[in-house]
Amino acid sequence: MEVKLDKQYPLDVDATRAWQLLADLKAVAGCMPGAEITEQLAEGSYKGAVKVKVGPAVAQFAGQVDVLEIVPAERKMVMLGKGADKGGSSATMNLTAVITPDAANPAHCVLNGTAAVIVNGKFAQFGGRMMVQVSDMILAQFVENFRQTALSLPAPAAAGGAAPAASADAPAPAAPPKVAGELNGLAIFWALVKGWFAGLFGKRA
Amino acid sequence: MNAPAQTAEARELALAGMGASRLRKEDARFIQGKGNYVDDIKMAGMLHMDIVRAPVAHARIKKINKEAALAMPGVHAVLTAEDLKPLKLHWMPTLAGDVQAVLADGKVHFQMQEVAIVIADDRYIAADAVEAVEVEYEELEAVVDPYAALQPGAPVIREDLAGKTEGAHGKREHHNHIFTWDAGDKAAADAAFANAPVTVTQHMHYPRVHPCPLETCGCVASFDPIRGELTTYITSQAPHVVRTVVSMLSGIPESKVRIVSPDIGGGFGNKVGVYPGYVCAIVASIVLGRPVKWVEDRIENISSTAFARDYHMDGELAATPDGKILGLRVNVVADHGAFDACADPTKFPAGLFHICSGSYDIPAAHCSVKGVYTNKTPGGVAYRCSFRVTEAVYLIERMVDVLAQKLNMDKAEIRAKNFIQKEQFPYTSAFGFEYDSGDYQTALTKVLDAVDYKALRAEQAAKRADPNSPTLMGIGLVTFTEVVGAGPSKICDILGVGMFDSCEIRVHPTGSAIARMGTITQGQGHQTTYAQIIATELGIASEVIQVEEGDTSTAPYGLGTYGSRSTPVAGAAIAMAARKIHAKARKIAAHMLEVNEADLDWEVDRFKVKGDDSKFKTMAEVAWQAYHQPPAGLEPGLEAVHYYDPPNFTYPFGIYLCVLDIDRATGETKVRRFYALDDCGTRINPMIIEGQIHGGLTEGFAVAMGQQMPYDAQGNLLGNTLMDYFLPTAVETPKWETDHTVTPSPHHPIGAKGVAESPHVGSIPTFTAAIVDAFAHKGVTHLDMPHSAFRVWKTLKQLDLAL
Amino acid sequence: MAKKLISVTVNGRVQEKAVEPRTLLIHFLREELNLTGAHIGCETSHCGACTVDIDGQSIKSCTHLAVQCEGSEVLTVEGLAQAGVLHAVQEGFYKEHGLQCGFCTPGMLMRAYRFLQENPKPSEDEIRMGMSGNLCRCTGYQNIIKAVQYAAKKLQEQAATA
Amino acid sequence: MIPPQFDYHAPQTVGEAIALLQQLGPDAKLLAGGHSLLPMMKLRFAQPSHLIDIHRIPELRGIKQEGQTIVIGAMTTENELIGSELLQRHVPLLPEAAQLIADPQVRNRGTIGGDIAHGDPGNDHPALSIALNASFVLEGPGGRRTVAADGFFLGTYMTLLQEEEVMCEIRVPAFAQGTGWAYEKLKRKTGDWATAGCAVVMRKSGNTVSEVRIALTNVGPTALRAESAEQALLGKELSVANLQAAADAACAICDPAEDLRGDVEYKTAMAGQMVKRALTKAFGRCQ
Repeated sequence: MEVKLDKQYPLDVDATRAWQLLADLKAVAGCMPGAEITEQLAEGSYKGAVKVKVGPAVAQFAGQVDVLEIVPAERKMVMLGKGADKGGSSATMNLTAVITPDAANPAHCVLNGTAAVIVNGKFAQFGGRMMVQVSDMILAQFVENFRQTALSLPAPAAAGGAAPAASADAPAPAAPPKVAGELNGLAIFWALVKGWFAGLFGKRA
Repeated sequence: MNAPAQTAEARELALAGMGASRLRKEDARFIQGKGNYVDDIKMAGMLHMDIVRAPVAHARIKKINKEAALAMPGVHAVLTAEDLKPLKLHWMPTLAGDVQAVLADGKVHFQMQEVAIVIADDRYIAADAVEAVEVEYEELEAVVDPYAALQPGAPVIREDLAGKTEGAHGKREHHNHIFTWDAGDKAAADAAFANAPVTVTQHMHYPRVHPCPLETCGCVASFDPIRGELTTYITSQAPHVVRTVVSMLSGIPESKVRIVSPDIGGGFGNKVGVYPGYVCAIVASIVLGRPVKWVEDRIENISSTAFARDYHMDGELAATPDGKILGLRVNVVADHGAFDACADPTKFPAGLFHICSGSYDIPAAHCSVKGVYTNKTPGGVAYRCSFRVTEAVYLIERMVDVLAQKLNMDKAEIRAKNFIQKEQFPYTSAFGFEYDSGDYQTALTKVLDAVDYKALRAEQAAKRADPNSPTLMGIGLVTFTEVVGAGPSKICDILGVGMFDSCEIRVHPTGSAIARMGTITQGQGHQTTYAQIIATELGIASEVIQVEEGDTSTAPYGLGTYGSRSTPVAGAAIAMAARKIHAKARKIAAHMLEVNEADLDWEVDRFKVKGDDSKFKTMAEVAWQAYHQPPAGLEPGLEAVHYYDPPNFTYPFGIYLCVLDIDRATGETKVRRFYALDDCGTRINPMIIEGQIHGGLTEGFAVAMGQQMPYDAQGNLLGNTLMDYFLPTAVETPKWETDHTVTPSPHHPIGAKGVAESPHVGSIPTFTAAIVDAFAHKGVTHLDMPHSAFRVWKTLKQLDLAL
Repeated sequence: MAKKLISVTVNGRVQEKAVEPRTLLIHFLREELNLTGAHIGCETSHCGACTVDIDGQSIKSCTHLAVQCEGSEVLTVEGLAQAGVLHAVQEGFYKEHGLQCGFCTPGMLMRAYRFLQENPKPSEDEIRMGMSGNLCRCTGYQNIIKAVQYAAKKLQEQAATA
Repeated sequence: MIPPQFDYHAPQTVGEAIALLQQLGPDAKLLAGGHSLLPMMKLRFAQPSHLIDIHRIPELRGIKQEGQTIVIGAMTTENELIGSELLQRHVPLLPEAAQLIADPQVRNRGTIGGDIAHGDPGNDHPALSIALNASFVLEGPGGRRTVAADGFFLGTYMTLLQEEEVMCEIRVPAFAQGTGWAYEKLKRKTGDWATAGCAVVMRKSGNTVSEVRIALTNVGPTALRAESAEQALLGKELSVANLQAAADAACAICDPAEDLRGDVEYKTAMAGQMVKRALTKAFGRCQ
């Protein structure tokens, strides 16, 4: 089954640092709850694993992530992730992420993510009911991790200046504060994230 | 038991023969938990098999790693297609002339396809081992829509058929095309349409559904390496056919293959086919020299064993302005899934779909059915119906309603106008079927009077006039004719074996009897009803007649139980075998009474000398004589075998009427009344007939109102547990009202036509008709099933009728 | 994993067995004790073919662990008839043609047995609700309801004469 | 469908259960009625290496009255709720609603605590407990804490219940004289989850709504409290217009997942219908 996601996350981070982080897949992966890069296969191509824990259910996807496109001028990154778990499910995600500066506030930006996620096998058959809700939760945690990691990067010389030509092999940023290792790991934290987003968007509509 | 003083009537009553609502002989074991179903069978040293299945619908298998599974304690073997290749068992023939992978051979074609098998000490270890088998897939684009499958650039589903332009049923026009099959007279039909003042067309999809018997499929295979004999207990509706197939596949002589269908927990067509699981269990038993049990779980049953229907139909009717039908044209695109594993008589790739001219006198008709491969489960069985008759009845009954609405005619009136009239029987349809007998008008009148049809229409009109009515009222009427009892072997065969059926009767010296049949009951009560036929024919009490079925070592060869063929074919074989015995008994009685046969009358249970009631011999006395001192020139014993090859099909019919109310707020439907009149010819056991009708109506209700096989675009089946797949409980199931007329079949020895499938075949279009009728005043001519609250509400919403 | 020793009374007989903790009650009954009356129909607790009586309650034994039955009294269809005399619900299903293929019957009987103790004089609607945890593919339930009514009547007569 | 292997523990007290949770870590799961967990294990979605069966802990069972509060042990089964005279007298919504959950056999195993703690938006007790203004007593290594039902449900399968905590009690205020109640649940068939459901607890003064709590089942990532719908009614008569306003307000907060029960549009509309039906029934029961 296919789930299309189109999300905008306003961040209290300047576009430069946000892009610096986004352009570094390894670091980005570190922001994904339960995800890790296990091996670099080639320039912009990695082996990785994701552990998703939803209530009593656990899924461990192992697979490959390829950076298809990096467009520093547009602060745009396109990646393709493919994975399968032993329990007989597979997933592919084609994600385009773009950082757009906040015209009103140079210290803020928006992380735009559009993704087509195709899930096959057991998860599609029995988890379908939850798919959208769960991916929403995962993404929300990812974004919070992303935000805090980006904030932990050294502030750019000229805030709001043009993006420096970052590239996939830019030095990894300092280890971010470990926020949420895996989904559902820290329910209280999740409550905060929810609250924080509520603050951004107003009560969800 | 039969004291001479008793009157003929009393003695007849005591026989509990045909017409008696005799309680079921089967029940004693079932109500005490002593049934013997496949999963109840245990054998010394028995191992358990489980199956590794494809998680995706279309993919190449890059690698299978058995090591981890094999290393687990209690695991005896892990087999893949590679292991079956040397035995040439990795592919098997289907009943439809195609081949099907027993275990995926380098490629998977549908989700949950069999990829590898695991054999272990018990089912728990086997289940763990299945998890441990690592399979790497390279996913391919899946095709789930048969129309998309026929596009030029569509992915190739069956690479094994590359270059094959000829299929089992003629030319293949496209790599995903299986066959195109025509019936009727196209030229005549086209002519009828060319000059017709009125024509209507309607597209409809008969969704893919699953028979879903409460017992899943399974088997216990036991190969004796010393004797070289294979015994297999199996959930099969056709054990003899299975024996033939197994012998063909394995090379074991048929004489050394014993197939036993023990108690079967419902079949409904799902247990006709030969599934990879059976073959694998048999192979495993041969390879390991130990009994192997395989029983699928519910998810496997719904996902991987035979589905039914999935017909995309375009119907057209040509008619006069006053509603006389002049012509019928039908085009069907049939989704057969990844392998053509339909269970139809060999010569009929679309079964008996060409019964689609129904109960109506239609001068010109033509139909064309195109079979297509998709990345879905193979199947296409007769789900409680005679091969594709359900689809045919649905098509014509829907079309007649569409025409009635176009002409603004009453739906009962237009049917009466087009009925084949009583005096026209035997009637040959435009498709060439010879309808044996019928009296549709009498039955229709009986139903319309019983429900006060006029008053119902008046109530409906009033409701429609009230914009604030919380409900919409729908009235569905269906007047259907089935074709069952396949079939005459000149046209009907399966794998070349004619579709006759058989019976062997032995009357024992003391006057009790045993009968063995080629059929197998799955709840129809054969052990009860068959005995009743013999009781009436031979004057032996049902109580002392044993009926055995399902064991190929003891029963005569028969084609099995499906397509309502047991009574029309096997029932006839019983009567004919009994009559052979009766003829011999008459000779013996004449000898005993020292008169000519011509001087004897038969009365209930005895031969009487004409004009002298005191001189008679009962069948029991005759039987003793047959073993004790038969007349000179007659061989001893009193038994007979008969193989009955029916001269024609039988044509049961019914008139069904449904009244329902739709909740405009939620789309929920409440069936207020369902009246079912069936005419199945001679009635053997009214109690059992009524029970069969209740069951068929309930399965029809399930199909019409909720059953579906929801595949997504990637070929994932999204509803394969009983949480989602709709089997109604006592709460959802409506109350049924039944009625009957009796129009015997002139060509059947006892005039019986078969009944169990009529209520399923007939009720489904009745529900759809009622749902559509509720919206008819808004110009709706058809709505596809299932009529779930959600889908009905969508219609309410579109028509601005939702509250 | 370590097996657990459990002691369960099944149809009046104490059974002491070592079982894997994950052993489902339905498999314990069918495989360990050879009581094959209760059947496996759906394995997701929807069909009720596996219904048995535990400590006076109807339970779906496909979604119940054998280890959870430690010290419990289990009654299966095999224990329904007393001294060769059929229980009223068994008689009812026979007399009213409340079964066809027979696969759902043991679960139906065990549920009806308990239901009629919970509600000795049920209305038809109450019977439909009370039996709604059991699926039947053959009968359309109409005769099953008659069978339960037959049994209710008979049990009341028995109670009256007792 | 065979569950994976696990070790089984049957503690006698809540303390023992918590100790086991601490000692065994996140691979241990509590086993209540088992009708959510065991199916997930049979599908091998959940593979806990330890099950802690809290069925044999007496302190988790039973229904008692403490002043104006009805205290329900977390392991109380649906059928025990249905049969409870105390509840029928003081919180009739629970026994009535419990009859709409699952089927007779499953109601013998399914527990109110398990239903709540599982965090499945399809379960019925979350919305019921929100409407009832219930609170949950959770016990963990750090002792007991009491949290309100409203706010307990964070996301799909995600609640305030910590991994080392056990849900002990559901505390429900007894209905004041004249309170009206209703639970309307639309479902495809017996035993199904709600396509949409609505729980209402209400009081009126004269002909106007003086107090009302409205909560929704299975139309969002969690059970939802429809505060805006409540606001639309407070101090007002239950006129057709106000009823519609409340339903519209409730629909506005719905965010259901599409599945075979229906798409977003249908489920949202059905939430509105259930709200109207529940409010109407509850209002009719107010005195």
